[in-house]
Amino acid sequence: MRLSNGEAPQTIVFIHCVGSRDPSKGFPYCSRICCMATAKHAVIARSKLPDAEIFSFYIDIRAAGKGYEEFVRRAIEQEDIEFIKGRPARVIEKKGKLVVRSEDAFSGRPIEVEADLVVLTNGAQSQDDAPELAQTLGIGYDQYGFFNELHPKLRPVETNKAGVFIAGMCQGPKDIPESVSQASAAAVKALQILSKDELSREPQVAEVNPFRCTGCMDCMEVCFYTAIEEDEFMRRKVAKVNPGVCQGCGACVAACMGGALEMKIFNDEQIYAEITGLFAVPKGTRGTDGGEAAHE
Amino acid sequence: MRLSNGEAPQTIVFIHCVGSRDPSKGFPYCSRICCMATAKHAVIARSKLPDAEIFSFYIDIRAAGKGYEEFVRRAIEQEDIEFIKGRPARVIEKKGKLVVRSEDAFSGRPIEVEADLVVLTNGAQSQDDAPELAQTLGIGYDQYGFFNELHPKLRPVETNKAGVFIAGMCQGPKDIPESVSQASAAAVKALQILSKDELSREPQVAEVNPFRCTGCMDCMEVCFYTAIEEDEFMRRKVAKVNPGVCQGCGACVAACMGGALEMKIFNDEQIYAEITGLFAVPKGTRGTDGGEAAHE
Amino acid sequence: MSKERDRGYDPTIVGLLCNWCTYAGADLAGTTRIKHPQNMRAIRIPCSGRVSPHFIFTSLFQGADGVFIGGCHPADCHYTSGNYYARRRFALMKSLLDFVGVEPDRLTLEWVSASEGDRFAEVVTEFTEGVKALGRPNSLKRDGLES
Amino acid sequence: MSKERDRGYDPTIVGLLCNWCTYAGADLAGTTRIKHPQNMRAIRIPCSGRVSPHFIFTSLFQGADGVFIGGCHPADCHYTSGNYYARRRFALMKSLLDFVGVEPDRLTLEWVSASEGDRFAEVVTEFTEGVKALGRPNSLKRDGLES
Repeated sequence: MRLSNGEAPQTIVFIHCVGSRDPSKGFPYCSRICCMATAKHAVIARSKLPDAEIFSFYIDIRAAGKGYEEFVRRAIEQEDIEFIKGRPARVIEKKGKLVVRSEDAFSGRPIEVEADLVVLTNGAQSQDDAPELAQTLGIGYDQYGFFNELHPKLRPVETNKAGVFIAGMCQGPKDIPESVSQASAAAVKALQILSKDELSREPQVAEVNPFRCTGCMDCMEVCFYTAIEEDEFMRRKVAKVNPGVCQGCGACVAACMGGALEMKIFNDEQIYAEITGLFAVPKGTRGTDGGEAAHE
Repeated sequence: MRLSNGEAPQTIVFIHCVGSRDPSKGFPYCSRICCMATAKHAVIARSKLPDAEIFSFYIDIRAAGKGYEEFVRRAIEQEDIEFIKGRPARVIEKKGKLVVRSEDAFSGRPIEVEADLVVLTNGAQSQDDAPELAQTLGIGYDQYGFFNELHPKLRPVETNKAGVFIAGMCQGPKDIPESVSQASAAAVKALQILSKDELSREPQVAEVNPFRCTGCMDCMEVCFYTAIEEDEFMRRKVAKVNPGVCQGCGACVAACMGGALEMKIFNDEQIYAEITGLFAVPKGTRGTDGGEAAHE
Repeated sequence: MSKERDRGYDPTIVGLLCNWCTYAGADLAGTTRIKHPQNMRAIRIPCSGRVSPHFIFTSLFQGADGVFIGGCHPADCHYTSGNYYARRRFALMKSLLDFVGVEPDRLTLEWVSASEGDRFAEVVTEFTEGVKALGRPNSLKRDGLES
Repeated sequence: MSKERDRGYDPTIVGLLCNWCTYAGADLAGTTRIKHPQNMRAIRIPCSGRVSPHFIFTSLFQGADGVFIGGCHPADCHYTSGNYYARRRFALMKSLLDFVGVEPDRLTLEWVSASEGDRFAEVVTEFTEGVKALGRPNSLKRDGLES
């Protein structure tokens, strides 16, 4: 906790959300972990420098984990860290001091702090080469380079590629307990595959009839799971489904113009039978709001 | 979205942090999920009632998950939900309306909204019988009835009792993606035990020498893991360690006045040898800051 | 359409409902007893992206007065992008129906999540009313294109 | 203590360091090259709660000038409560040392987390300076209590 000049700082300013929650900078997302990290650093600074003035400029105090709210309250009430709601407009060097200019959102008035040390709480970003890795693995990623989970609520550690799992910050900013939970969760998902001698799948997968396939590969285009690859059949290019990767959505079946693809459940024949069956039901047993009027 | 009188509300007020972040009410903790739940409800209300005025009184907007910040921003900017920083002091019924009185923290001025519908965002609480369940299982819980994880960062789904795991809200307020991750994490922890024919343990566990044990059970007092139970040996009460539950901390060994307890790793003999060994090292090889001065 | 011809008209609608959202939303509408017309017959499909144009034509050939496709909200698709394919095909099908002389409004695509029982009832009611207003179809079946 | 007797006094300190925090903190101090006196010899223990009074006496009997116990910060104990037991025993040991004629300041208990390499250096420096200031011990060993 020393400045470059070797003196202990008497006034310390922490600035939250530098490069996060800022659409104008291209980083609209919240970096999630910084509020608590800053609070911790401020409390540590206090323990080293009992007489320093310590400020923390924030937009919202996001202390939403177990014991987090209590920690921030202690920082404010017992450790005398002054939290100021405001987003500093600029920091200017003046006579060896760093002048932090902001608005105090509560009073609406400008506020200026002459600091010896300014700590910028940078937003978390994905690795620069994250998209490259994602493309290599064939998994989805968002415009910020964070990998996509299969479902935001129900499949937090799976990806659109069966057998590839994600945990921690690569998916988006998150704290240690969450990352550890996700790591264990990813482990169990991997175990589900590895613990068996044979990979057992829901039978709901697509299958190519190579006699019918024209090799147009339209199916490959629509497969989000990259479960379809090129194959050769009787010296012709045909599509082939990897049943270990296929998730059984049926997009390829609907996309196939030649009727060469079929699903093992929800197949065309089954669905045609259901549709036809609807109109074969005797009148009067079809339970409508009004009366049953024949119109065939 | 109808009031009891059957009319569509024209003014809706959401109030955050009702019974949370409020030490005076005995609930100092943040309920974590309500900011986003409220934002979602407000957006749904907007889709039903395009012309309604919708307010949301908050302390901090805690939108710290993936896509959460973006969602709240959309609610404010596109869905015209008015977020007001302030904690309403009271809600009064007046001529069929609910008058919400608060302070607008930004202006410092009092604000009054005549609402047709007031939605209280209640803080999440543990189940009433959670302590009872925790006592039955022998796991820790906090003053709010939330179960204790073994380590807040590194062991988020384990408890102090080997073989008992926790996931989701029973540990503290958390959202669906976190709960799902924890559930999978708990599954893998359980699998670690169940996937083996024999329970294999780190050898670092305590062991009682029943000949020496006086049955004072001081060791049981200090065992956080409830790994020590009463046993009988030669018609005397003695302590017994369950090696499947013992975590190897050694607290019991240090507490045993009679030297009846020993650890299988880090045992007394090993540690004495280490201490003695320190003083058997030839002088000059001990690498100190200053010169090596003999003082034995 | 003559009023005479449409008297007592009670259309039959084929519902092709995504297993993960609309089908569950229909269930919820039922369990929470939200009223809606009962003209639709639900057929469960894995994803709105599974809906082949053939299903729509088969339904109309068989005598359906309308076809309702229910999928997950944008970005919520269980299979990530099936609903986008459905949306693209839906637009094409609308033109195609128009081309073959079937009112495009006899086909709809709606996003209904598993928790939106009320929304399910709402969109089904709306579509049913719409089909009723169109009256008896100049249907593919009646015109002898198939049977 | 006479200055003569304490000339060139370079005390030996036994460090009983919790595996999960202080021991790792000592590692970190090393890898990040934070300077501190090298008088302390580290012995890894599973938890500060494992420290039996015997370890302290054995160290002093063997000729240690000080005993340093390093544990996890309150509430951070890997074993949840071992550091609290250590703290309680530490208070008792202080009195006991005083009773048997050893300066209580030759024993310390410090909380150092695995990430606090700088803090490790700081508290070790402070303790080493303190022991140096006490001078050569009227030690248990020299008084012939053991050897």
